[in-house]
Amino acid sequence: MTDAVMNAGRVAFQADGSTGARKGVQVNRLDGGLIKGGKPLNFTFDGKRFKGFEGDTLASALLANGVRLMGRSFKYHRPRGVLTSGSEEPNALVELRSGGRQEPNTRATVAELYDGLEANSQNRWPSLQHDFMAINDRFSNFLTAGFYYKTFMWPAAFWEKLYEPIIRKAAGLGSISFEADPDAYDKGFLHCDLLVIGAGPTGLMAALTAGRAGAQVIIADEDFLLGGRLNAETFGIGDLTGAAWVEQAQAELASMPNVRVMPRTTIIGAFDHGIYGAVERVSDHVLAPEAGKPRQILWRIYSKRAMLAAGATERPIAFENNDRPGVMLAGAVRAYANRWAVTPDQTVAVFTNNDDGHRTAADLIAKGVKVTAVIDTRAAAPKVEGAELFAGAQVVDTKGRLGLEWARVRLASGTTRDVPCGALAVSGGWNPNVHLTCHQRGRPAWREDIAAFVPAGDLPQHMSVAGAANGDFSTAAALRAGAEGAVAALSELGIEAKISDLPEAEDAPINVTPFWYVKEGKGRAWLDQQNDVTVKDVKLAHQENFRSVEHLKRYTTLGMATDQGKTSNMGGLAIMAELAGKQIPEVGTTMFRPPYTPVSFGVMAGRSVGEDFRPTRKTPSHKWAEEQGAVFVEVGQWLRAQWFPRAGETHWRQSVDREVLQTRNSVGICDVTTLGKIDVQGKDAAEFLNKMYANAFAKLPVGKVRYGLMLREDGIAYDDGTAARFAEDHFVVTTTTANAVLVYRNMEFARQCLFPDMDVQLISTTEAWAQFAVAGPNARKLLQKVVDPEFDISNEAFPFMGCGEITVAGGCRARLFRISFSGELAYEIAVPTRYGDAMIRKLMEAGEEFGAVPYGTEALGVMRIEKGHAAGNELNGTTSALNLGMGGMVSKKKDCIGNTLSEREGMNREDALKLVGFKPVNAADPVQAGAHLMNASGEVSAATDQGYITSAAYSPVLGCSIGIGFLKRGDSRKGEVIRAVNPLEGREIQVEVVSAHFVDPEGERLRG
Amino acid sequence: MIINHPILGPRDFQEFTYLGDASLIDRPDWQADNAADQFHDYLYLRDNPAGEHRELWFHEQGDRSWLVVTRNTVTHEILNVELARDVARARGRSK
Amino acid sequence: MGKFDNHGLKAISPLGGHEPRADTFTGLLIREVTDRALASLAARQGQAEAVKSTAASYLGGSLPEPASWNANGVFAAWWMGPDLWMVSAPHDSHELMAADLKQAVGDAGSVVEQTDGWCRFDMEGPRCFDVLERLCNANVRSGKAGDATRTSMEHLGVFLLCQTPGQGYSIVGPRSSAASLHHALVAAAKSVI
Amino acid sequence: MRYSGLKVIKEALTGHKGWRPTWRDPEPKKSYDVVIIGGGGHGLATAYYLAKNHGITNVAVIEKGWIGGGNVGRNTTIIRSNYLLDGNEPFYELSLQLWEGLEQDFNYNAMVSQRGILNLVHTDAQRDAARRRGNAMILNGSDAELLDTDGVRAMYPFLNFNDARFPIKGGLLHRRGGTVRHDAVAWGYARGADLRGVDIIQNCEVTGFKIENGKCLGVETTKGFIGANKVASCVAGSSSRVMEKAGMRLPIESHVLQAFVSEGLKPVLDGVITFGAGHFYCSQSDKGGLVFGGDLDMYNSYAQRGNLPVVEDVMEGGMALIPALGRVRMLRSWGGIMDMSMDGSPFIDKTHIDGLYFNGGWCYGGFKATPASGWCYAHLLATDTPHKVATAYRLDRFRRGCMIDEKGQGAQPNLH
Repeated sequence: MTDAVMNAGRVAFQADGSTGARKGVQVNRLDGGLIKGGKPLNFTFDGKRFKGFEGDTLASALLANGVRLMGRSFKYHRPRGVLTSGSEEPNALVELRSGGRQEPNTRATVAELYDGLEANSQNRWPSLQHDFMAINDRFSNFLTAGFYYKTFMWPAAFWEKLYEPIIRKAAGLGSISFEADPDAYDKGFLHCDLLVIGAGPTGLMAALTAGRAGAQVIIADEDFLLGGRLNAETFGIGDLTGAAWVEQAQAELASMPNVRVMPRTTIIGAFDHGIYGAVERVSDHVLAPEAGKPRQILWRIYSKRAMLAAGATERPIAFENNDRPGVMLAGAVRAYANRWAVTPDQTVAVFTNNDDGHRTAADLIAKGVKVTAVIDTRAAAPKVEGAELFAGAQVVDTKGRLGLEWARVRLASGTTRDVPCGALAVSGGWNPNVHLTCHQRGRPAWREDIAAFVPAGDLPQHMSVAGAANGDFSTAAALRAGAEGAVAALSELGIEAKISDLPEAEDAPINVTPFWYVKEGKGRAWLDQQNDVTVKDVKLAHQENFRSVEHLKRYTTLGMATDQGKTSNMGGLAIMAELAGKQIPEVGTTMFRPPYTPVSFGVMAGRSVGEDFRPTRKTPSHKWAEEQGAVFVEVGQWLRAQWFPRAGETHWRQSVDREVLQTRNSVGICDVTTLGKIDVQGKDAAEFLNKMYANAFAKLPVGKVRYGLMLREDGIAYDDGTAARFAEDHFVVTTTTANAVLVYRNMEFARQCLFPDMDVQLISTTEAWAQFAVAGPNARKLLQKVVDPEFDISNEAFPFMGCGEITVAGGCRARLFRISFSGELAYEIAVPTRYGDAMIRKLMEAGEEFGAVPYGTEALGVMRIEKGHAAGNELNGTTSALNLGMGGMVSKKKDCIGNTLSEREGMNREDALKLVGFKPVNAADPVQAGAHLMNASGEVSAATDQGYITSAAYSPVLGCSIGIGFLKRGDSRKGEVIRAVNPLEGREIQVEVVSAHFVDPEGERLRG
Repeated sequence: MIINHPILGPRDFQEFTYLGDASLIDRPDWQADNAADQFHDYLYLRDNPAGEHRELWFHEQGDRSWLVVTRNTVTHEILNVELARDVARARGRSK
Repeated sequence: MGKFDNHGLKAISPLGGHEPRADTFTGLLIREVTDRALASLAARQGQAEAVKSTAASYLGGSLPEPASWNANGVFAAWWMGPDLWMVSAPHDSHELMAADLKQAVGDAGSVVEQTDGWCRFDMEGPRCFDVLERLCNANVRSGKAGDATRTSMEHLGVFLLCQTPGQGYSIVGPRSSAASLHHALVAAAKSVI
Repeated sequence: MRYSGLKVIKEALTGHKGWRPTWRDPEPKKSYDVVIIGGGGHGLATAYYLAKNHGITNVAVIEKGWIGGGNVGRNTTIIRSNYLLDGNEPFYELSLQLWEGLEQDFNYNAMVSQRGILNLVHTDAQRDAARRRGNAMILNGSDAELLDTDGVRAMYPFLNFNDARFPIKGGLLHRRGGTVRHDAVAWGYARGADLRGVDIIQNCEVTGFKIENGKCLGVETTKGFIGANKVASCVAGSSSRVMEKAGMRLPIESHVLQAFVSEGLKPVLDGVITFGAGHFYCSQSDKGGLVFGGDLDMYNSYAQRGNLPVVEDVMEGGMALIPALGRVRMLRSWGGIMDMSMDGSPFIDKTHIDGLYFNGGWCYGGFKATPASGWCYAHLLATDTPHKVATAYRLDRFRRGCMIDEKGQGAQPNLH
């Protein structure tokens, strides 16, 4: 018999007119409440159709329909109902929506009802009513805290193979659909004088006070309805009801342009220097977001001052079987009745240790709900009208398999009484919501009069706390604290705010007598309902010396559930304090950390998903390359043409080989814009570059380019490039694509911090110029057709390593550099980027008669390996100039970054790695980058490792695969045959050690 | 964190790139007899206090100023911000 | 896109078109701006005052203060860093501005052509605040005309120049990422409007 | 007391009255043979192996707070031996082998779970580097497999193979890598050491060293002076703070690293996976939470808490790699203090002060190193010679120019 049916039965027998007209099929719907307009909404839970009203949460709607069973617990799979009416809910977790929008572990208490809402229970099989895993409950005695640390150890192999798979399958709560989330998320940034966190009486009063003073105010609340507890209580403010006062306040705030009211917005964390993270749920209360609109927004709020007015959270009392569906917090029961016009059942009992619990009884009675008893742990409990009071009594047990049926009460007299009730409203007092005050490691302080922790002095900078969050529980105190807090915060900013006459409001003390758990009974009394942590577990932790609160938490998992212990931690440490014979403050609390409530991956990622994960940088010839059908590759954030397939080419190697051969035989063109370009000017530019580069630059003539190697201060080579001198006081430096930003940063460091009075100015021009390499025997002939005739680029007038400013295509300003990465007669020509597209077309057109080809990064790589030029794979951050065979370049005659430490013995060993080339002995064997080098014979091991291959490629010129890499004493081992081993892929080949300059070792071509 | 830039006022630390101990300004003389030891200490032995720390930040997504920020590494409170160039000059790095 | 080719090479815009792109929304216009020439001007060591005065006479007005920009006749300039400014002028008439500016400041300053290092999108209309607060951390709502803020949008460093608070802004970003920047601006606009 | 399934059943049937404290809380003696500063994983492991391997049981582990409260209690629980360099890989391979027998050895189920770790590659250069690394691992006796895109897809079909900004081109799979229940490591070593007579002294902070003519004679603590023949510092993120009391400057910076856990989920990820084009790595705990992390916050810090931009960066990486995580919620974040060394590799060495030893510089690799660190530190303390797999972890290596720089970033701790 399902829970709903059981209730239906109970209602039928109680149908005595106490139910309201609006109730319809909603057996537990009452009259009144704040259900706006009463617009009916349809929804399903586990496939069953229900009706609720606009303004409902999933939890209130389910209760209204007589559904108390909403979930199963984590470990014992105990039947569970809703415990709370807010974001602290540990039990009523559901899978909301389906497909890519399926959302595990959504708290029914904060899920706003919308028409068509689809929810399913989780962590149960085959059904919520009949859960196979509930078998665990039978063995609970074996499954105590930390039992798994003591067993499952034999045989060792069984852990991964047997025990763990079972545990993993059983563990976890909700499930994901594995489909991509179809919704968009935004990020945004807000600034304010005062951020008010929480829109209850405290927060609203603070916002009104600050807003009236003209300050920039943001007030945020996680609820979709402002007002906090005012919506859950019956008492009024001034001569208005609480709700009416809230509406009035909200209207006034809305009328102020300097105030931003943000409902459905949770402040998730307090970060350094007044920065707060906030998540606004923009579309979670509708079936799906509007096209283009976000589901949620992550706001980063920069506040000058912040006031925490987050209210308080009620705490339960632990007693045997206190976890049955129907056992709820008293304040939650009251909230459901007063705000949502819902009672969890037609018969309710109350169990409390403070006066606040009595309000629940009074409000329910006023709404015609039968209150079967008020059980108060205090002998001197206040009188109750309309219900039986048991003073000095305790609830010692409950019954009801899938829902509470009655509670057993131990009376002051010592006798027991079974009290029938479908719901038990429990109040153990209230805990101020201090969480955000602890995000910067502040520790709360204990306040005896309310038996709770309150924020201490060590708050985050510029944060204040007011109202219930500060332990001031009465409405009057809250209004006062909100107003005064706002005035104080603003006065620190030099903004004068005034406190207008505060309205009259209830000012009742809470009168709580601490009572944490009922000692009677051999069964289990739950503290952490989601993680199934009971009083017994705490006792066991104490017995086994897990006594520090952190050990207690980690050993028992107390407070580690999705609610982070909002309703459970306090009880746990109170009991630990008692067992350890300490005061609660001595035991202390665990650390509250962000986020306040769980935050989706989606909103934290914002728009940075899929192709937009990071920006894309396109080269000037991108559009043209696309037209050519180029294959593109990611190089950092750049997209570069990798090769240009031609009709009939079925394998990328065919395209790359063609590009290489045609370049070496005639001419090829490559977009090299991505190389970093830094413009260096000033009287001391040359001297500055002398410091930056390992080799000398001071004497580089104007009109010349020089290759340069840059070291880190530790003597490791980290970048190379060229510097072209356009004038005595003007250089243009190129960097590798990967290090453009780093080199620019390091140069700025040297300029500002090391040599602050050198006359040097730096600026990046990487993007300003479209630069193309034109390489091959016909490069000059091609360029002569493009470069304006007044510029003589003959070998004599414009020799190797020359540079100059010229014009092309009839007057377009350009820069020409005669440098070569390919080893061919080659130039790099640069035009303003906007002309890059036209330039590549012009170059290709001019090259037609030579059969000019465009080549991509693959061919570029092949040609540089054929020339033995170091690139990223060789400049891997662990190689020195010595390793690269450029030791001689490091000038000993001058100071430069890195030269001193490059002389350390460990970097100058006689068996140091040296960059050399490798040719396969059997020409058919592929040389592979990442293979390790071993001597021709002997064992293959780490101990005998001789080095590794850094880069490899098929050389169409040599007709075989070749590689370059680092070999111990490599420079003195030319001609030696060694092994390149790749056990990772089960390969081993013989290679001959050769010069890394495979093609044109003498470098005649580039000078021709 | 918010870094109070001497020229631009409060800026989000996200705009900055962190380097570390401000003593990296004090690059030793390459011609000193014990230059190797001095460079070793300069590069590898950094201040790492739990408390006030003078450190280099680069406003890379901003005006490209290098700053010397005095920050408490326990509380993250920032006590002082200077232009690194001024600090370097004050420490005698002018030619 | 107007004439800026006095030679055989035809320019394309940062977004790859031959005409600047424009996207309109209710209360917002986002348009690509391609008709400005740019040059950076840096003062030589100890020459800040000299640069300011010589530049002033070339520009017909003083160089802007930190974190701001100004306009003088056809010229405009924004502050980029200590002793460093970006100067702009109409491209058609000033494609070679860098050379002229260098002439004007002589040895007091270093000038570098920057025209094609950047892309620029202007955002106009009453919804600017709402869209910009989804893009960058600049405190635009309390900003004023003449503000020049370096900030970042979707991982891209940009200059945000305020023409009219809440009504008109220029967003200047790296040219190679123009498509990504444009996509970010349009996505934010769609999200808000 | 020996833990076993039978013992659990027996206790269950007799009201769990027989369980005794997992470790004692003794008052400190006047002096010990060895005083270990720091009751974290490494300190407790060192004590355990001193007793077990070397029969040295007159040992105290001094902990400022509660044991296991440092990085062993706040990490992403990953174990692996997928290092590149000769100075590192043999050490981490020894560590992995020790993990493999650990639970039976110290009779505590730390849930050592070798479900594999997959490092994704997104470029050809990354594949070349992965091949070099994989070969180095195999040559050092570890395991590695190089997967292509389809190989990765077969393991994790829900990764982004559709519109990824940086497409997945393969990955380096280390099947013996995996995860361990981190707290249990500290408790298991504590229990094992305690059973062998080691004194574990909580809530006892070292306030100074007693050093006379070049010899360390013991430590001043909040519980008074404790004499020792040998004092062994083992305090990770607090290394600079503690060694400063002995007048030492270290090639170490302390940085904050954040880590995160999601709400509990039914099985999503079997093994550990690391994104190669952003800062994100992730595994799933036996309890169901996704445990994930990314890069450092980048600035020196002892605050044990992080900042928002890094949270965003990490979760952007998560979404880029696994688009199906969109609705999954991050439940909790935390920050630990990482003792970042100048080359990203650790130190296990004597100091220039006689009788004072140092273990630190673990960066964020300390957890996986716990057994080998304890093993090798105990070896050094017992024999005064470095263990053969830890010979490179010397404090003077920078002076000699013998850096062990896995990432090739140079003397920039926050980039390691």
